[in-house]
Amino acid sequence: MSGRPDRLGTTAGDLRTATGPVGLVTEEPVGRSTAWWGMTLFITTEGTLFAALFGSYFYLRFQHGAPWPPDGIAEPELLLPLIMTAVLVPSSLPVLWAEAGIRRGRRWQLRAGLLGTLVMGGTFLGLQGIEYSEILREYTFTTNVYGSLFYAITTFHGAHVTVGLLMVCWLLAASLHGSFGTRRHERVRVVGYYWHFVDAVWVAILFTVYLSPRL
Amino acid sequence: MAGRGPQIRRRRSVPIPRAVGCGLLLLLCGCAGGAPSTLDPGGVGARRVADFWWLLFWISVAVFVEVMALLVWALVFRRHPRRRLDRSDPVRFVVVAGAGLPFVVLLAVYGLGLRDLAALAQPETPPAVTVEVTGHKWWWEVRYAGVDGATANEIRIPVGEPVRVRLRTADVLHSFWVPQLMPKTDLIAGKIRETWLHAERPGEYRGQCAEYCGLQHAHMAFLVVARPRAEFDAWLARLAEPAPAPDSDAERRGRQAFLQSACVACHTVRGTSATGTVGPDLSMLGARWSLGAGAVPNDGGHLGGWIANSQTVKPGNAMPPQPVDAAALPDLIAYLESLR
Amino acid sequence: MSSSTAAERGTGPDPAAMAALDSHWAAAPTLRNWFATVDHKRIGRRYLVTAALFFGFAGASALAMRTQLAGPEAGVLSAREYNQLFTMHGTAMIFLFSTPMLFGFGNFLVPLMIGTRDMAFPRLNAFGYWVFLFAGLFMWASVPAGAAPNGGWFAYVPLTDERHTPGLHLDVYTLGLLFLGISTTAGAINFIVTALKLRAPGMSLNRVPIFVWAIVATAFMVLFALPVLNLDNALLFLDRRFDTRFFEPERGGNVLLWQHLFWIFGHPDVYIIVMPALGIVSAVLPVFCRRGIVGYPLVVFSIVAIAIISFGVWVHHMFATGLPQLSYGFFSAASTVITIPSGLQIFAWLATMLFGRIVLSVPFLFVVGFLVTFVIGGFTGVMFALTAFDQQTTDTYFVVAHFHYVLFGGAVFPILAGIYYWLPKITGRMFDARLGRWAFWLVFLGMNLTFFPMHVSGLLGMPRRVYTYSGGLGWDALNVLATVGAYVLAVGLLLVAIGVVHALRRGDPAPDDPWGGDSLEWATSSPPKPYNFAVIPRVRSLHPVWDPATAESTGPGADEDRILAEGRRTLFTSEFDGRPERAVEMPEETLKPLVAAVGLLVLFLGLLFAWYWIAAGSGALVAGTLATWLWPPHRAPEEAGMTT
Amino acid sequence: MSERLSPRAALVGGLLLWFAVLGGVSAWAVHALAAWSIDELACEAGHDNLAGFPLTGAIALAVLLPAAGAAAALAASVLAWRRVRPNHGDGDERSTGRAHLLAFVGLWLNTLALAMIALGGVAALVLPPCQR
Repeated sequence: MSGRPDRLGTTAGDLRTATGPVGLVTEEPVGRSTAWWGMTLFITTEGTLFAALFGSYFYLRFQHGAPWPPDGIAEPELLLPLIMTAVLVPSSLPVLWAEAGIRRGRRWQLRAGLLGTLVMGGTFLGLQGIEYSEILREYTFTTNVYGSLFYAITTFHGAHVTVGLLMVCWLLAASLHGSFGTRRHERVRVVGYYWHFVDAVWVAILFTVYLSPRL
Repeated sequence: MAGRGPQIRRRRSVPIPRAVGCGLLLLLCGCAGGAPSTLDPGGVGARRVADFWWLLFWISVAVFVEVMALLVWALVFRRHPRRRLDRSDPVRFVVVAGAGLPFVVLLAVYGLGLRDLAALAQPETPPAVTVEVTGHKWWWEVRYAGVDGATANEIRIPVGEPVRVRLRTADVLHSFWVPQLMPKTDLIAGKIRETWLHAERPGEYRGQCAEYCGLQHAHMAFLVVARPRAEFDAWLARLAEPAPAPDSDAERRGRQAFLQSACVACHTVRGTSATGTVGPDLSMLGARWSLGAGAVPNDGGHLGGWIANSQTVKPGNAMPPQPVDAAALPDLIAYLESLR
Repeated sequence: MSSSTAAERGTGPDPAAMAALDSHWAAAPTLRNWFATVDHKRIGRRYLVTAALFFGFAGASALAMRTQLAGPEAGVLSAREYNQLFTMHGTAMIFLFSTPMLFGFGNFLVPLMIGTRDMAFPRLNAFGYWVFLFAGLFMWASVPAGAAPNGGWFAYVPLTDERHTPGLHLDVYTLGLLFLGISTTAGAINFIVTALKLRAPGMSLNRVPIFVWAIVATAFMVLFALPVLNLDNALLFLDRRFDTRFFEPERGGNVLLWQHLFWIFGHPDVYIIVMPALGIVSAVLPVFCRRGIVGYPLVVFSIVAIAIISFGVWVHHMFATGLPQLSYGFFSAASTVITIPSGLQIFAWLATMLFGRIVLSVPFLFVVGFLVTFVIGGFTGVMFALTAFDQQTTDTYFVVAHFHYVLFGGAVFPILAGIYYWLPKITGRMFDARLGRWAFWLVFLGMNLTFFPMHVSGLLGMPRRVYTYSGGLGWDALNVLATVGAYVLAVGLLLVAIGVVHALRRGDPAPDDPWGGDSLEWATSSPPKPYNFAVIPRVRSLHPVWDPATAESTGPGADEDRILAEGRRTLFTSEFDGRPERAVEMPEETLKPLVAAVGLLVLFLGLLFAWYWIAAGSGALVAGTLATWLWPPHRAPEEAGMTT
Repeated sequence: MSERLSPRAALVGGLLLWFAVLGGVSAWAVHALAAWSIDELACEAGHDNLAGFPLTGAIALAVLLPAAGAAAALAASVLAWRRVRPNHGDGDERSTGRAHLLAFVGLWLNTLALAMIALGGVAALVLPPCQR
């Protein structure tokens, strides 16, 4: 971006202009499409929903008091969730790669990237199914408030992954139809945002549901 | 406390601003006979809030008059204005009148609010008596710590000293409120809440559930009866004793009918085989102020109607209609009324 | 400012361009197009009419309740009926009347005020309306079925759980509000994006009408508040239907969680209702004072401040639940301070009057009625910020009086002012001023007669939500007064409705700008053409219609890039400074929003009656509809940007 | 534009203005959420400390740190408000007008936020943390 040779000098200069009248009147953010704004705001409101859900988790936990998990339920196993993390979080990369591809007009790259995400997301859901089949033997969502929280949070996120995957499928179908190109790929971009959001929420779940009881 | 003397004097003669205030509110708060009025406090907590109210009220009146004066002035003189006001700065007016002055006033009332909040936290002296109140749909179970005995919808307290009230609910949320004694405390399912009452003068203070609790929320009143300490002690001793034995034949027959009926499954009469705990304890039923937590007065006629089919009196309450023989009903009423 | 027509202002490019605009924007008056329309003006009108209908239902419920309460121990309504009616009254007034009504104004006005041709997402807009309509009918249908919600509008657990309230009552509540939430969220996103991207060139943030600021701030509040309510309702539904334990203390759940979540939504919601109404006041009042609003930056600040601080005051609804007093202290502080921005607005309006030249027209009368009542509601509002006083008067008729002064005074009066003010623009007809004045006085007197005595009955210890009360407690006369007031109020509101119908049937044709307004909706015809503006204006000041430079910009010689007659197009501008970016194509009439909304209706009915397979099937239908709705149009590779 | 503006300076300038507008209220939001949740949850659990740290100390931090943040935002908004005057500039009055409005709004918002945090601090001084 700025001139390499005297990096320090430019930084100081940048800071001076940034805090000056010309810098302060910069429009930021600017030039985004309505689709970008629509998806950003939708993610904002969805993010608030998850924040309230996590807040409820901690409220119920601390109002409940020790021990947590209650009623002799063991602390959640970490191995499977960590594998799930390893599958889901990197699944943002193929979307990014796909988007980068279509920006250069490479439809094959778009399709391959989306397919990669589809496979990784599907694997994640499969792993979640395996996890459920194990945990359901120990407790269910009616056992106590901990069970309700565990299943509500993970299922709700799983539903988001499913919706995200449906969106990716839809993109894939549309990309086969031949609608995207260097100039027309807004849909790829915003679906990508949604997918990154779903990933980020999983990281928060990993902390809230799986790691925090061990703190 | 130092405030006690003046407080009592203030009650005897209603000061002029307060009387004007009452007039403005279209009521005679001193003489609104029988009203469980927050403005006719009989206890320390409610008095503090009532005093606070009058302060807030007069501040509001002052600001209201100011705003209305400006509004009316504008409506009268600014429809065909003769002169321009543009030389004065309207924005400065907005900042000073709309933010500056309110901020000062708000700071003051916020501070006073904190003071009252802290004052209501606990009584000045630790209470000697603890009442344990349990909210039910739709009545109040009343017990006293260390006393084996219970009553319902009626709380006796000694006058002139603070009393601790420990609150829990058996089902949904309720709110414990005696307007003349103390602000509300909600009864929270799964938790125990505490408040305190301090009646300054003997009397009966009406209280009512203030949190919507379902079908018969309207009929969930109770009475706080404040009596001198000796009288209270006697009553409390009486509470732990068995119910009085029947005096007359009618009462004896009534007791027989009672003990053979389904009543005993839900109600307790101390000293008899009736030990149900679903409904209110009836050991002192005859002395209570009402039936059905304020639904109807407690007299023979209403009692008969209540026993026969309380669902017509207070629809939805937990007591099913009782198939009592019409001939036996007067005896049953006589017996229950003798329980004092 | 004398009224003048669009023709005098020189609006209008050459006839060929006008014909092209007409052919691209005007939909043929067919039945299909009635259902398929995406025109923000028609959708806005529908919002207004539907919300008014629900207001009528909720008002009738209130009249029935006031009749029951006219005397002690009355038998007009049973406890069962009363509890359903007061719950539906509150729920409908909050969710099905206030917000949709104001969204209706927003829908009609925002694109006009910012000088564009439609909302950013016209089909989403149509979808939002249909969902609102269906959700409203979904909830109201429960009343004749005897299964209406009966837990109070804030539905506290555990009263509302399956054990204490079996039956469909609360399922209607939770599902109905979740269903409606889809509409409100969609509308909020639409408003924000519209206001950010579609403003006329030159309309930088410091030239945005206050009403638009208010709608956008409201929309932001919706985005942050509504998910919390949705979560709360979803958890309650799960508890009721699938035996989860969120609110069950015996299994580790917590009943206060419901209250926290509800009021994190609920308090901002009060401002979600009041804020756009205050925006109406800021639009109407200055016009009849013949000057711009005093302290525009201060009013903008007030709006932003309220939108944010309202999220930090929720615990003042829980002052009697026995939390630590220090927690109360924090929320008491914010609840006290939030008065300051409201006070600033009041004094900004007063100053506008004092430094202006007042024209006492019917809309202005309602604004005056608003000022008087809202100020009173503000005083009691401060009182409720103070914990000790709150604990004494919460859940009594004092709080009923308070929030009716805030919501009737703060929202209904401005709404009525808005109806009279924009009726000429919406319908193209003038109303009868004499009828309007009668309506005002009846509404004003009736409102105060109904709600003022409630302050007193509350102070005298009358709790709210009681279906009856004992005589001799000092409450009897006050209740008679309130009931009489309710009937007076009803007559006044009926006169408003008659006035609207009369204007539609017999009213004189309205000029384009009957009041000499300052915002852009007055710069086009009454009612506006489907494309709103033949030439998108170039804005040069805060009061574009009072500003000759803006008027000139729509005259002859307007740049072609603001006429955009080829295709159904409008202009994107930059988010904050309103620099022109590019022309965009707008969508045409489509039935897909309606199909998707019907699918959602079936989905929610399926959930309500536990027909889960039907719910799943209609869910698939909704997903399929959305997939075709958003399907990218087919483009040749070169057009899409494929070089290879 | 009279002054050359690198993309990075533009980004920093734009974001700085947003900090000047929303910094104070964000700090207040942190204060309200932290102070309330520490207080309610710790007291409900019957603790007077938070993992060994005294509760009053934790609450004091939840007052003082946000107060510092709000003060910084206030300083930024004053700076922006003084530097961006509608007639200050380079002919582009619509941007300066917009930025000036935002700085003004920020100035008031930050003041209000600071007042709320301070009043919360007063409450923390007056009331013991777990008194009901």
